[in-house]
Amino acid sequence: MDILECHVEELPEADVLHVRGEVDLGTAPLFQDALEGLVGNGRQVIVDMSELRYLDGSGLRLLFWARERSVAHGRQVLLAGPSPVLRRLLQIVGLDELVPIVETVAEAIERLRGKNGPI
Amino acid sequence: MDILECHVEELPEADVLHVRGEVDLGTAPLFQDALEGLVGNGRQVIVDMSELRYLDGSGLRLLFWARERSVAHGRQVLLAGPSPVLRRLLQIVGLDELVPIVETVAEAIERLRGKNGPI
Amino acid sequence: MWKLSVHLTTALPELRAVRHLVAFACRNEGGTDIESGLIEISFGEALANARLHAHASGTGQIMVDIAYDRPAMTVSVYNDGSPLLDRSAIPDARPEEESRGWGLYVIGRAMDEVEIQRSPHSDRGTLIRMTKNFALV
Amino acid sequence: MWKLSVHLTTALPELRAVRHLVAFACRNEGGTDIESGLIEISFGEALANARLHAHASGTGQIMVDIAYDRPAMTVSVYNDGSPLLDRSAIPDARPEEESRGWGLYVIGRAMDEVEIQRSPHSDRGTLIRMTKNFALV
Ligand SMILES: Nc1ncnc2c1ncn2[C@@H]1O[C@H](COP(=O)(O)OP(=O)(O)O)[C@@H](O)[C@H]1O
Ligand SMILES: Nc1ncnc2c1ncn2[C@@H]1O[C@H](COP(=O)(O)OP(=O)(O)O)[C@@H](O)[C@H]1O
Repeated sequence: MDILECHVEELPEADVLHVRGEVDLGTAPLFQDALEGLVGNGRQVIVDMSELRYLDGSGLRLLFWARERSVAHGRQVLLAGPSPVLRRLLQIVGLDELVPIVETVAEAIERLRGKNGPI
Repeated sequence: MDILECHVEELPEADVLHVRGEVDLGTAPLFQDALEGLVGNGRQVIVDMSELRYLDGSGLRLLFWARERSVAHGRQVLLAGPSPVLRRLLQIVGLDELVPIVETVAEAIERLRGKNGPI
Repeated sequence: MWKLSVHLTTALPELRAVRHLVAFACRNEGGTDIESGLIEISFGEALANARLHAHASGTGQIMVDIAYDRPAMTVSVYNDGSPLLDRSAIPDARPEEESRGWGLYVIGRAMDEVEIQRSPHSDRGTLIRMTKNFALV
Repeated sequence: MWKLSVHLTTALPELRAVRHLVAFACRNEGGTDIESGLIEISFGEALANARLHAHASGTGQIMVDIAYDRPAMTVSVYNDGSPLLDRSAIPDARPEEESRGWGLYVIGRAMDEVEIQRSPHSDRGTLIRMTKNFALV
């Protein structure tokens, strides 16, 4: 029952960062470590927010940062499954205009497949 | 959305007092009025506690009082559907040894029918 | 481990609000419905007593501490006013139907530890502190 | 209508506990998940700021008021320490990614009313008071 749990799943299409719990002042460093390990390694990144109940300003900044860094490497960050309140928060700060927000990890993968074109 | 709602249903076998919400210092008088209207009128009384989330000492005293008064009139008070915590509270004060506690109003009625014998 | 001190008046909506918060804090820290409910009921009895005595003393102010130190949830209720009580006020056996002492009897049976002392905040107040340990299975 | 005053330190577990209590109080009074969540986030930002400044001032103490007057939930956060802020510190537009002001920007967008003033409890403290009206459909 940690405040925040992060774990990475490597799928063929993307690395998926599953975050569970709360990103706040105390746990933002953990979230940062997890993101830093992923962005810039050449793969697409999906952040699975479906079990994230809280995200504060420090966490939002990290999402902005991850998106910038990924774009700089020609990759994307996609956000999957934020709760209604986190979705509203993403809108408030305008992150919804910069990164794709989808319902599920599966949908995020569909998006990436579509973008890469059929094989 | 009142703190406590009481309403009485007259069934052939008993009067059922449905209590919903919380019996505390502020609402105990309402609970008392409802009980006073029922006990001593010659009918059996079932208190439907299935939607009662809180009952404090003042409410417990009223249940003891209602039981005494009913017994004095040769009638019973039955308690139906208390939550696990209220059931534990009834045990703590020993009310479970004085009044029947059952799961549902239907079960309380079965009990009363059994007691009155088959027709 | 955390501790919050809450100041409130004896108004019923404030007593209810803090009682609900305590019940939520219990469940939020992993207490079962029964554990959380028994703490809420015990806390409610202590608040009712504090209300009576704080009110009689004319201040109408109550102070509550809510502290969690895994697995122990401790709630304390302070109020001004006499008479002072001590631990011996907690009945060992169920009081007679019409007599006093029911609130403290329930508290004594429902909580794991109960302490009653002169309030540290005033020379004529009362403090009751109650602890319950969650099973956290 | 009720109001609770909560005293706490800047320790993270205490900030989390009071933040969770506020979120619960919102839902308990009929706020939607979105309303309650936005209040929790705004309150969390104010706590984070208060922590920083209370800590810098050396006291490490924060005071919070939680008040409900249907349909308005108001939370206030007080801390000691300079610099003082006022209402003009709330940005109208989203700040640049690396610049300050994000917390207050979110608060300004998520809450219905925001007030910032010199703390009534100290001559060098800050008070931020934020209100959100529940739709209560
Ligand atoms: N906070 C308090 N300050 C002073 N006296 C108290 C306080 N709490 C309880 N008492 C006294 O202790 C006795 C027993 O309390 P309690 O068990 O709650 O009684 P009851 O449930 O019958 O009201 C009562 O006489 C009450 O006045
Ligand atoms: N309680 C406070 N006391 C003093 N200064 C504050 C307080 N809250 C915020 N500030 C100052 O106001 C500015 C903007 O705050 P905020 O929007 O929360 O910034 P950020 O999210 O970038 O940390 C910051 O410079 C911060 O130091």
